[in-house]
Amino acid sequence: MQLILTEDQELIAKTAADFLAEKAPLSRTRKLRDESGGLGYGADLWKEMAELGWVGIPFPESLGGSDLGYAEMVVVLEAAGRTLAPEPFLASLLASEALLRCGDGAQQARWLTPALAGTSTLALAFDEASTRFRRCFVETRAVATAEGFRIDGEKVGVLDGHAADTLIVAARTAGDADAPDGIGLFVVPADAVGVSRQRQTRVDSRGAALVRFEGVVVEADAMLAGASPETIDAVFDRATVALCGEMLGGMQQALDMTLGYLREREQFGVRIGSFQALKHRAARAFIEVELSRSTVMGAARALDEGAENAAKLVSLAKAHCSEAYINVTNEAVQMYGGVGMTDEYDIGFFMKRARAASSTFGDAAWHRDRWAGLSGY
Amino acid sequence: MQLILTEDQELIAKTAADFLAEKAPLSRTRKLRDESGGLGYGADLWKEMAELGWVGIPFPESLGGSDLGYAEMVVVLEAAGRTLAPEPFLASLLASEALLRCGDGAQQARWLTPALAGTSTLALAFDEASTRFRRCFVETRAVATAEGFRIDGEKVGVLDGHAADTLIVAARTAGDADAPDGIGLFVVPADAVGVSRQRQTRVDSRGAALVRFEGVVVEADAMLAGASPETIDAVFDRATVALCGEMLGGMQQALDMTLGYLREREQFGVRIGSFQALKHRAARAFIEVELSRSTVMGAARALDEGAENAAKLVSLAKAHCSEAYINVTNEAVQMYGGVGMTDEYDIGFFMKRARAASSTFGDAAWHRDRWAGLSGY
Amino acid sequence: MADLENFRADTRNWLEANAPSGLKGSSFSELEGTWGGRKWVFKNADQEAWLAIMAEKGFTAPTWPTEYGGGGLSADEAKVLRQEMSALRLPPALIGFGLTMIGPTLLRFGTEAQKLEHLPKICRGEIRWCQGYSEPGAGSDLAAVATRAERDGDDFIISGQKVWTSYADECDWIFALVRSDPDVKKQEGITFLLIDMDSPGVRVKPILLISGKSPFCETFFDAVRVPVANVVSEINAGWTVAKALLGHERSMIADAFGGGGGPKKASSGSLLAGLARKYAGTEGERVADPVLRDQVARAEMETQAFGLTVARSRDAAKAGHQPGPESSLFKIAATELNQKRYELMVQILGPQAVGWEGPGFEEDELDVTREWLRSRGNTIEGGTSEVQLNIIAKRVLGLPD
Amino acid sequence: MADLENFRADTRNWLEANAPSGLKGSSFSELEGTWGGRKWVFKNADQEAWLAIMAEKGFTAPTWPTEYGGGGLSADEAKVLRQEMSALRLPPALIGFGLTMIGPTLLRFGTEAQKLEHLPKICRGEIRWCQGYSEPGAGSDLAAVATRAERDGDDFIISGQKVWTSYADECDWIFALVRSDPDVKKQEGITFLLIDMDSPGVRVKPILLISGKSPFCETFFDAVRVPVANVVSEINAGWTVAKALLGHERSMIADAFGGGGGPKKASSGSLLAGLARKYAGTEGERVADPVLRDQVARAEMETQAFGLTVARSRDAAKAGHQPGPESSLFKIAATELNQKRYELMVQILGPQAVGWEGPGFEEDELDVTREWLRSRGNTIEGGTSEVQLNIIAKRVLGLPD
Repeated sequence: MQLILTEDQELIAKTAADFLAEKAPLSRTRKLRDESGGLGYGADLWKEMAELGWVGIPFPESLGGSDLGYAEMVVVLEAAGRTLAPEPFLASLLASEALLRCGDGAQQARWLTPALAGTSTLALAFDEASTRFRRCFVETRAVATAEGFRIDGEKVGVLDGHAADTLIVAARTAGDADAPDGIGLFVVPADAVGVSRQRQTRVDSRGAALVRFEGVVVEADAMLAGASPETIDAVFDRATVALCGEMLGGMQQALDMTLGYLREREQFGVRIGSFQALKHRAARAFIEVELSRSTVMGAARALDEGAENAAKLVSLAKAHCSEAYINVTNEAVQMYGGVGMTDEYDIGFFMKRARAASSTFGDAAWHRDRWAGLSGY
Repeated sequence: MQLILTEDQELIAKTAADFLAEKAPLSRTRKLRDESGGLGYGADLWKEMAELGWVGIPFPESLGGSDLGYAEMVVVLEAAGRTLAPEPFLASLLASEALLRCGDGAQQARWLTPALAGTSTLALAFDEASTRFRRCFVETRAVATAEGFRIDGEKVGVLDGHAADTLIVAARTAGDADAPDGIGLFVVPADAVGVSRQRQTRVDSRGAALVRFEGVVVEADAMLAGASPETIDAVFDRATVALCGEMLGGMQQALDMTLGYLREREQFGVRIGSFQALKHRAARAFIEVELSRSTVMGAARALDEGAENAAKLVSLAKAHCSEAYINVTNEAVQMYGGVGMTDEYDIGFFMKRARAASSTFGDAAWHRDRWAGLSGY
Repeated sequence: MADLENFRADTRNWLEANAPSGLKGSSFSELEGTWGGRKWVFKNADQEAWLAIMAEKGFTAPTWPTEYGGGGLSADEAKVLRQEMSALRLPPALIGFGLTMIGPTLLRFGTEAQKLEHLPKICRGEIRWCQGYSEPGAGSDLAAVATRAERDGDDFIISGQKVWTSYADECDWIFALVRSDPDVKKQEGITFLLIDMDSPGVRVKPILLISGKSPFCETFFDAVRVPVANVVSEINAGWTVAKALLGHERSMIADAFGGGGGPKKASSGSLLAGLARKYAGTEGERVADPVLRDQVARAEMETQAFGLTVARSRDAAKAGHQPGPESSLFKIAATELNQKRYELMVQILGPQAVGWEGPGFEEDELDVTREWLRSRGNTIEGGTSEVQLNIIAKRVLGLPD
Repeated sequence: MADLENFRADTRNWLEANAPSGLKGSSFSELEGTWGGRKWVFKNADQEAWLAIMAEKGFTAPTWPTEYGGGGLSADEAKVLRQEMSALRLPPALIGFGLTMIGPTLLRFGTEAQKLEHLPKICRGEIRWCQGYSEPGAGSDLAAVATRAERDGDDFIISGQKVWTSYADECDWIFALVRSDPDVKKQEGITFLLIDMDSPGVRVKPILLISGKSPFCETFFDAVRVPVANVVSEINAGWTVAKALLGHERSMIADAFGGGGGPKKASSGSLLAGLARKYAGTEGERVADPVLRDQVARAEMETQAFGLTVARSRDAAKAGHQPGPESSLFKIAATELNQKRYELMVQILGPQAVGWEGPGFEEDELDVTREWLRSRGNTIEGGTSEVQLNIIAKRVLGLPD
């Protein structure tokens, strides 16, 4: 397992960083937030990213993907994390991985290929009000009918669910709300009869929606037959590593900005970066970011190589990045002082994102619990 | 609840500090440690302390006590904690409180009064190899016989059990090893047939012993009839607060010594206390000690006043002091640098004591668990 | 003592007779209090009547001399008044920086003309004051005042900017530090000045925080003309005035933390346990997640340890010990505790703490998120934790510079 | 490459033919290695034979020139030798500061006479060296050398004290920094000197640590006469030599941490979980105490995060990136991790971790307690964490002085 970037990956990193700095800088993220409403991201930009191959990075070429891996995916997401670009990478990955891992060839051709090309946008409607972090808690029901299924239920926090034209919804065909088995995944057009959506406004200005399914009827071939606890885990683990890449970019950016501030800002006639207490804290933040980077690289490579301990490494990365991102951004705001508390300065954006990201796909405690379980103790 | 010392208590504090600084300085504690073997403390000094009334502080005058409370007891123990005086306060309190709370008048007159006068020394043999912090885990058995009881079992870490002339041993008359009920307390002369003792050598050089009971026969009136989960809790809570007083003295002393070192020691041509990073850490250590002091005062007063939340406050004090003492002494050794690691310097004594004390009568996690339980969540 | 008891009886009778019955037994929060001033809109007629009656009696500033609109009461009498108001659960008739900050400053440092001009209006709630200390470039270095004051005959011409001027958009006058001499040591060229905010050239802009709206403003001075007569104490002696006022402010902050003003909403232990039960499930009465339960217990215990420390400090004050720089301890402990509690709440809420507004989140959940963000400022405002640690290291621990 | 493969075959054959069979397949730990020197007592005949054979061949210092007793091998050949020894699980024939520290220093800075005098004895394990840098008054301020060197004809007279001289009580020679000019900037008056510890006036006293016995000593110099010919490089140029050696030492430390030398015994995740199960009980395979389980997982995960960081750094080095001051990161992270793990172990052992020796405690329990105490020194020795943080802040993060 190689833990530094290959030359090809360095190139992707450079390209992504340049592209995002130019077309999706943080000032644009702020502007999209201030406008509120609408997509919350650039539909054209997303299309352009798809054309660059970034949307399909870890997917087979035969389906329109780039046939690369999560090592490359996290590189792009790190760049996106630096500018907090709101484009729907996570939503896209969640739904695309679901199609890849649970769908059949016809389903993939019909829904996955257009998504990777950027001509269709997907979202995965999984979480419900009581889900918290459980990857098996689903109360939404799919009842078999003569022609297919009828779906009833309510989903919350569906990432970029407001923007998707096609939803993949997790609905229970059997079992209690928290049974590991009995969860089906169903492809539902977002404009299907009985689907209603409300855009949510999040503290980190990431796009999300409440989605209600009332007697939504789908045909039998809308069901992805391969859904199982294992495939659902595989889907979430991949989205989690992608999120960790984004978090890494965010904490690196927050650290870099803070170091810049410490180098420039003067108080009591000296630059505040010369205060030893702040130096030491900045050095500790640096260490946290460096360790986070290692965990992200490790997890991405493990997924790509199908390593036996991949799930553990994913949980390591998420637990580590969650705490590091929170610590680094808390320290950042403290070191900025009063201006760090103002909306006018950008640093607060990262603190908000840190907290929200840490509560997405399982928080640090949840992933430690998972690690311990996977380690057999 | 008054949380500062009264004038009388200030006087006790001053007297105890002067007395201990003169007669039981840290240099003497070191010497006693280096000699090893023997009592490990000064029998004459203990007698003298008893005559000063310190051994009997929280006990009724009618039994030879001073009729004061734990607010006064912790004041004396704080002074003892500053020099790590090895006199057997904890052992004495444990056994004396057991006699006070579980014994009848005759038993108290026979065993408690001489102990408070310093003419007899007691120890409570409670913990066993698997006890950890449970106040109900006892495997030692007391079987009723025609004349009294026959006791068999093995006790570990009996505080100053090597020095006591009289042991109070917890033995089960009924129930499984961890049943809350069914524990009896029995007074056993240390030289009784079937009692064997081995002195233990602890990292913090506090006195302790392994005590084995093999077919030890005692008369019926050796049993303290009032033992119950509630009285046993009351006994341990009181010893715990006394220990917290000692811990407070230790952390205050470690902090004071470290501050002295920071003010004097020069490096790179300046006094190391001028380094801002160390200043801030010293200030945080100060805050920890101050908060610890409040918790100790609060717990002692709550016990004395029979406050409803006394048990919670005891657990608060023990949890807080345990972590604070460890943190403060770890920081102290780090700030001393290399010399802090040498046995020649005294600061390491406090780090050792901190860790051992934190593992005595329940560690911080155990007391947080207890607090949560007592708080009903 | 007999006099005091007579005063108590008179006061009680007077309050019972005169206080609007609608206010009795009402709970009071600072947000709902009467701040007064030209732009003030009373919440209801009772509030307006209550202010008029109390001001008439001199009871809005009970210990100030009667000639300036105060009540002329002794400290003991003022305490009795507070006790009797508290017994009837009557809210203060008037609050604000006029009463707590600039008023006492003028009583100590002001000219007779200044006292006669400003104090009665403060007592009657006619003029609302804000404080203009902080500047964008200064931060913790309060003496780094850059707002210029250039002498022009009997006036100063003021140009510059203040930040963190609380409620400046609702205030009438501002007391501010200005740089009257740029050529001396920074503390020695500062003047303490009273400025009418209706003067031409004063502009106020509210500050949006990461947690949303705030009472804070930026206040800009563009060649604002202020009479030299508005200088408090001497020209270039403003730092002395400011320090006295800062000391006063710091003890108020410590009081606020001591009085439960620190971890506010969060101060109830059962709140955290309740949230943990609600969001992470229960096993009987227990919080189902034992790791979370441990964190809740820790936060609750730290809260209690802090509460005991405040109580101990009060007991010490009662016993006549002078409060010293340990108020820095309270500032650090209270604000960090509040942050920890909100961090924990946000962790407990998990995915329900990511809301900003609108559907999918309960009002309480949105409050937790906003308050969590706001709490991050606690360790910055009113003297950063870093400054407080410096103070402790120097003044309490005697560590060398 | 063919030459290298020939060398490999020859080496393998030679090793198979000559290495004492008793050593093959043996596990190696530093404590059991051959350190050599006049006071050395071989553990067994194989060890002695192995040193003789290897020294004869020049393989104790494979890359040193043959004229000084080395093997004259290229770096690639030396690597092959290591690989082949590793394949047969053969221990090094000789270890110590002679080979790793003073030898390379003499090769770079020494005179021809010094090389001829000292290097062959090092290669043959005849002379054991220790390092005399630290002094009681210096601590992190290594350049604050106070041990005086006064010129007297062709000799220096050395008076002063060194501390933390590892194994000084078992060594024959010491390389030391001495103050040869007290009147210049402190870095400029230091001389790097080789001192025979048999010289009159040298006295060594072992240091007792809080964890018990240690390899560390205090070394006293009481008017010790040392020839000026024993100066390495120039008089007063010792700081340059020392810095080169320190850089070398720091990368060795980083290697040690990288190679699992940091959290040693503690590096197995199952160790912590096993202890937790043993001392706090189990529920099935799970650690029964969920709060402890969380802590164990945290410590294990931090260990893995650190391991991945070391691996990443190695990959970077392989890819040709120069290792920089990030070795400070490894030093801090490895030592604090080791401390955390031991703190956790001690917490897990609870009342069984309070033993020092004797009855009532298992040998493993006593080891944990001693190692925990010893681990507290990790963040001090080899450059304190504070110094490392300064280095990171300055050299990596570019923060101002």
